[in-house]
Amino acid sequence: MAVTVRLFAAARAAAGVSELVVSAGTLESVLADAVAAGPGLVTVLPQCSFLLNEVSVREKHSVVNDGDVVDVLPPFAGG
Amino acid sequence: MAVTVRLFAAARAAAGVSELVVSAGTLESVLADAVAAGPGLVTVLPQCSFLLNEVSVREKHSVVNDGDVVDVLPPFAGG
Amino acid sequence: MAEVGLVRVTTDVVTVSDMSAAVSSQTAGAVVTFSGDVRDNDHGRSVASLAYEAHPTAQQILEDVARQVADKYDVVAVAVAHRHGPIAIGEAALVAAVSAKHRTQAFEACMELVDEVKAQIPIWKHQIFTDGTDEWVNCA
Amino acid sequence: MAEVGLVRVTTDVVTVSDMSAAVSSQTAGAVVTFSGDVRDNDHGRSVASLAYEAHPTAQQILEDVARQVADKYDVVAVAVAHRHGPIAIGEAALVAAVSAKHRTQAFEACMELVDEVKAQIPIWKHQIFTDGTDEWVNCA
Repeated sequence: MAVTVRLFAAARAAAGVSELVVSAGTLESVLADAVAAGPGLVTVLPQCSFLLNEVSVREKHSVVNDGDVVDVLPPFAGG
Repeated sequence: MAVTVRLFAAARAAAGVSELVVSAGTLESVLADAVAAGPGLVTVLPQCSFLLNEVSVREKHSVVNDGDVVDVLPPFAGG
Repeated sequence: MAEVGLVRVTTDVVTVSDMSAAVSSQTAGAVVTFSGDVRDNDHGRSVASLAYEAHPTAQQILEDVARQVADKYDVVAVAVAHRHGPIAIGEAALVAAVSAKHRTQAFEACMELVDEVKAQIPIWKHQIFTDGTDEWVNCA
Repeated sequence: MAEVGLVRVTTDVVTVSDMSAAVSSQTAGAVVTFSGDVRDNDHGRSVASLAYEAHPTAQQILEDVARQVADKYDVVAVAVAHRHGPIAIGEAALVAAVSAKHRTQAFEACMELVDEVKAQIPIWKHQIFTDGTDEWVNCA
């Protein structure tokens, strides 16, 4: 099971991969694990917003369970 | 020579003709002559603006000479 | 200085595509267009047909208005056309386009272009209603 | 209640003509369109090529934004499309159209539609410059 972290745009470019698999825990622990796996993320993460199973999540202590998907979204630039 | 009065849109419809030829004088006398020739104009004229040789003219006592052209313009409705 | 791309008082069909093409530019990131289309009803009355009549100075005045708007705003190009003669329901009477580096200028300039054309252009609209009556618009 | 005519996040070419057709209506007298086109320069740097990347939720969010604008303004119909994938210089990335009975509502709703799409849609822009460097826009 575990947690899937999907990386988009500048976050993917910084990590060098589009997906990481990390352990369940909190949003904070998931992101820490992601940075450990893709150290380039450290400069991009402070600008990013996050989705938990495609719903916006802001609280770092939000629980992330096995099977959940966390999306890392850099600042949008549509239009 | 004399003065040509060109009637547009609702003014033409009211007079039943698109042009009248009247005597030189002032804008006021020219318009009075136009109403005499096309009585239907009497209801439209108060809403109209006027051009003298294609330049806007507002003063009723402006001199209109032989050879001049006076245009009678009902309210615009472009667009 | 902004370009005045295409300004036309014409009996031909006028389209937003033509205006848009007339203002297109590699430097413009935003294009805003307006189309004022002829409707089949006016103030609740059913319109059978209509026609616009243009004064001989209409082309010159349309050019003056386009120039004024092009000079006032930070835009790349403006274009505008007004049709006269009979127009079928659903077709455009007035079309305009403005290109600019940024969208706010394009929107504002296009709005003002349309407002000023409607206020200044010596053109009249004659509507024939389905009940057989007719009207010169704005003429009580 | 206003209609949401066409809303698309797509890799296909998007055009103002398609959006305009999607909002056309016998009852609408005014149609305003916007086209946001890809430029060959950005902040003075020369752009060689670019591509947009869309999050899987982009289509749903574009639909939500279109619905919000359609409900807020007294308009007849709205349509909007955002392209993703590689886009050639000069082609449109974002196109929108709004039809309304009166032009003020059409202009205001189209402006807000474009503003809200740019603020809310989860899409990213990647530029490659002629000097070989690249940039994810808005990502310092």
